[in-house]
Amino acid sequence: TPLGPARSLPQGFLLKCLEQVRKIQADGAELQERLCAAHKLCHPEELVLLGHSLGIPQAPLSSCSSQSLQLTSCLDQLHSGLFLYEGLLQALAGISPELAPTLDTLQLDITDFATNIWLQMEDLGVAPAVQPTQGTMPTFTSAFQRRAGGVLVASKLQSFLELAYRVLRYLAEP
Amino acid sequence: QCGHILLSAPIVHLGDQVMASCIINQNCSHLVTEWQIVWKLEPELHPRERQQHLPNGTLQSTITLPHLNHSRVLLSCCLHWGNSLQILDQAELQAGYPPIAPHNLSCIMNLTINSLVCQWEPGPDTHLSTSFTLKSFKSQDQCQTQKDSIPDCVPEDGQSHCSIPRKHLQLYQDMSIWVQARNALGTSISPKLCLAPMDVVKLEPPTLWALEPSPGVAPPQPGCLRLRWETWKPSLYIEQKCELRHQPRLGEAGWDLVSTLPARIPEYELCGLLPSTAYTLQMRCTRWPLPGHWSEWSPSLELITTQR
Amino acid sequence: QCGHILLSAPIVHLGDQVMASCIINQNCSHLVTEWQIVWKLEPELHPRERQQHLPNGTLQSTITLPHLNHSRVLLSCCLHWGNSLQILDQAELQAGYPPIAPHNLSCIMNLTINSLVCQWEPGPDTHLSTSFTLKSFKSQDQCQTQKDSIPDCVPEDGQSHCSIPRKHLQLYQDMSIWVQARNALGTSISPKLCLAPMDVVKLEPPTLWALEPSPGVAPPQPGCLRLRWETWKPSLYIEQKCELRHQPRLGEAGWDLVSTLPARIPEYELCGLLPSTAYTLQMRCTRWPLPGHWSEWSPSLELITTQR
Repeated sequence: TPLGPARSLPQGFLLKCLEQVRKIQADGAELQERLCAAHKLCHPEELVLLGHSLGIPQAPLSSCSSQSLQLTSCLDQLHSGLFLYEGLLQALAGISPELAPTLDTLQLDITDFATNIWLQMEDLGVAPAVQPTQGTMPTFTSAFQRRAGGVLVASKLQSFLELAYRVLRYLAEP
Repeated sequence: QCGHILLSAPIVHLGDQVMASCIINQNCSHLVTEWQIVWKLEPELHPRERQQHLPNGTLQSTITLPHLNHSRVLLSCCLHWGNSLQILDQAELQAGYPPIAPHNLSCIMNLTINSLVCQWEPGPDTHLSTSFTLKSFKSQDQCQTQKDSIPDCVPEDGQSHCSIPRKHLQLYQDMSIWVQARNALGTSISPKLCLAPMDVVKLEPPTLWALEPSPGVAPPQPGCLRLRWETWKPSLYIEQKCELRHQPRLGEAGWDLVSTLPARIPEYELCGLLPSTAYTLQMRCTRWPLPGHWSEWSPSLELITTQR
Repeated sequence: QCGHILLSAPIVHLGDQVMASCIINQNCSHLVTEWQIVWKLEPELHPRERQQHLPNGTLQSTITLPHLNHSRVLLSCCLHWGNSLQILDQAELQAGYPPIAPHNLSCIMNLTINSLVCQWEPGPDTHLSTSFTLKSFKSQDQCQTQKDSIPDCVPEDGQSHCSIPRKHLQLYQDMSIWVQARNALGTSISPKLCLAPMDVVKLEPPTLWALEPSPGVAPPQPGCLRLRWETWKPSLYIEQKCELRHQPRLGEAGWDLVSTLPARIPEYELCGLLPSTAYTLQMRCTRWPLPGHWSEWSPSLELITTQR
């Protein structure tokens, strides 16, 4: 059953989420800047075909759109999306020594954010019975694929976060 | 082995009684000129002594120090040999106190080194080698129960602070933190803190700038100053509030405070000041409305208000 | 995999010819609008290209860069897709030189850090990642044959010096030392040194003092100075000789040198100087008669000669 009115989400939780989204966006932007500077991979649009062949999934946030907001499944989609991006970023491990610290920070921040959402869902008694398990991840067979994968994952993550930010902002409005 | 010292306890509480005995076995007796144990104590003490020849031919001397009030005593068990005193064994006695509970534990999340830095007061010297360990665990119920463990943080020798790196932290979840002090005489732990690292974040100070007069923009009113500021770049993602303090550069006037200023505005006009007077301004910011520590005050900005 | 670049060699000599081909397999063809490979080169180059449809439906394009004179070229194999150019694979071409033999290898035994510090000239930039390793072995026949091995000494990135710690050294035995430079195009080694670490010891400078006039001792003659010195304390066990240089503080006169002075004497009177003139004095010492390097000159001592 969809959650009651948005007021049931504590303001502190929403403010923290907004802060975390901004941090992850900053981390993601740094990863994109470094990939562009170091490997001239600056435009995800140039890698769409490769993305198809690598099979990099997109995390849905359909329940979070302002027209049809269903809070419980929106929170669930937020958590599952973050969990997916955790897995995708892990699959990119070994991308390059220079990018590893940026990737680690991004993963830590995403894991923190996913945990916060899960705990909030538990507090509200709407958490799924079982934590999600990671589906099959794309395999990146070359350094180029890991870098191109990094660009694609970072770009999909940014659009995911943009949507998340909008819904969290809406929920945080007094 | 010719001679051997046995201690009732190598480490005792200051003021406690200690007994030490030295046993010289037979295969030493034929060598010596005077078959009598001599103790050398450093610092010099004069304990009660009882010396006896045991049936199996060994010689034993036992000394008692009723109240050991030195933190270190070096005991040497000796025998006369020719005109020299031969040291056959040595032992060190240590005395001190068990550690009292470390106190004033406080932590700050430092975004520059990306670590939670905790510090504490170690308490009085115990005279013994005492190790301090910063312990913590992640919790999801206001620190009632442990969810995940966190590796102990061992400070560098003699330091009363320790830094827990980002990879062991969940920045937005509560964690229980305390300090354990341990030496040979006991262990004690500090009161426990329960905090989420981001809630104790301390930002670097903002930067203050004068606003250069620009064509087409009226100069500031007499007794006003126009300035702008930028919060610390790595904290852009954190919502903050700031406060500004100002005082005339000369004279005895204290600081005046302008609080609850927004972190990000293009420019700011400060009025109500004395005209054509040099002012010193400083600013600091804090995470807000979410909790956090105030940053240090920024370096000073010196500005002069316009004439009347 | 949709597209794949193959290089004749990922790293070549500058000026060599390189060939690269990109193969787009069939499972990509249904997606694209224009079934034609487009190369993007960074920096921009215009190689000869041959593109062909292979029997198995794959598309292959081969480019030839006759003389590669850029140390880095980023190759991207692309296809038109809608109105965008899709990158399917990327490869980096590197060109440079094999390393020439490092030269001017010299070593100094540093008693402060208790290590043998060797430095060398790396030679011109090879444009490729080149690793330098300080190699050595202990020998007992003037470095003809290796007796014991010594672990390789790997300098920090970009550094042209390395320190072999005391525990790997036999200070009074010969050891053979050389530098190896290696990159993808080759390996080269420097001429070998054969030395015993103590024979290249470099001491810290001695310390110079003025001798205070003392009652019952006649003041120095006009044009003379009385002083004393102490060699660097940790080198007391080393027999040394020293030399003193002096020059009037003002004026253009160069240094005068007093050589072969003993390392340890209670005091020394330097004469033959201009009366009532301020002099600057410095001293250095070296292991002697056994071989060693001169220390740096000591800090200056300023003294004034007595009047006539």
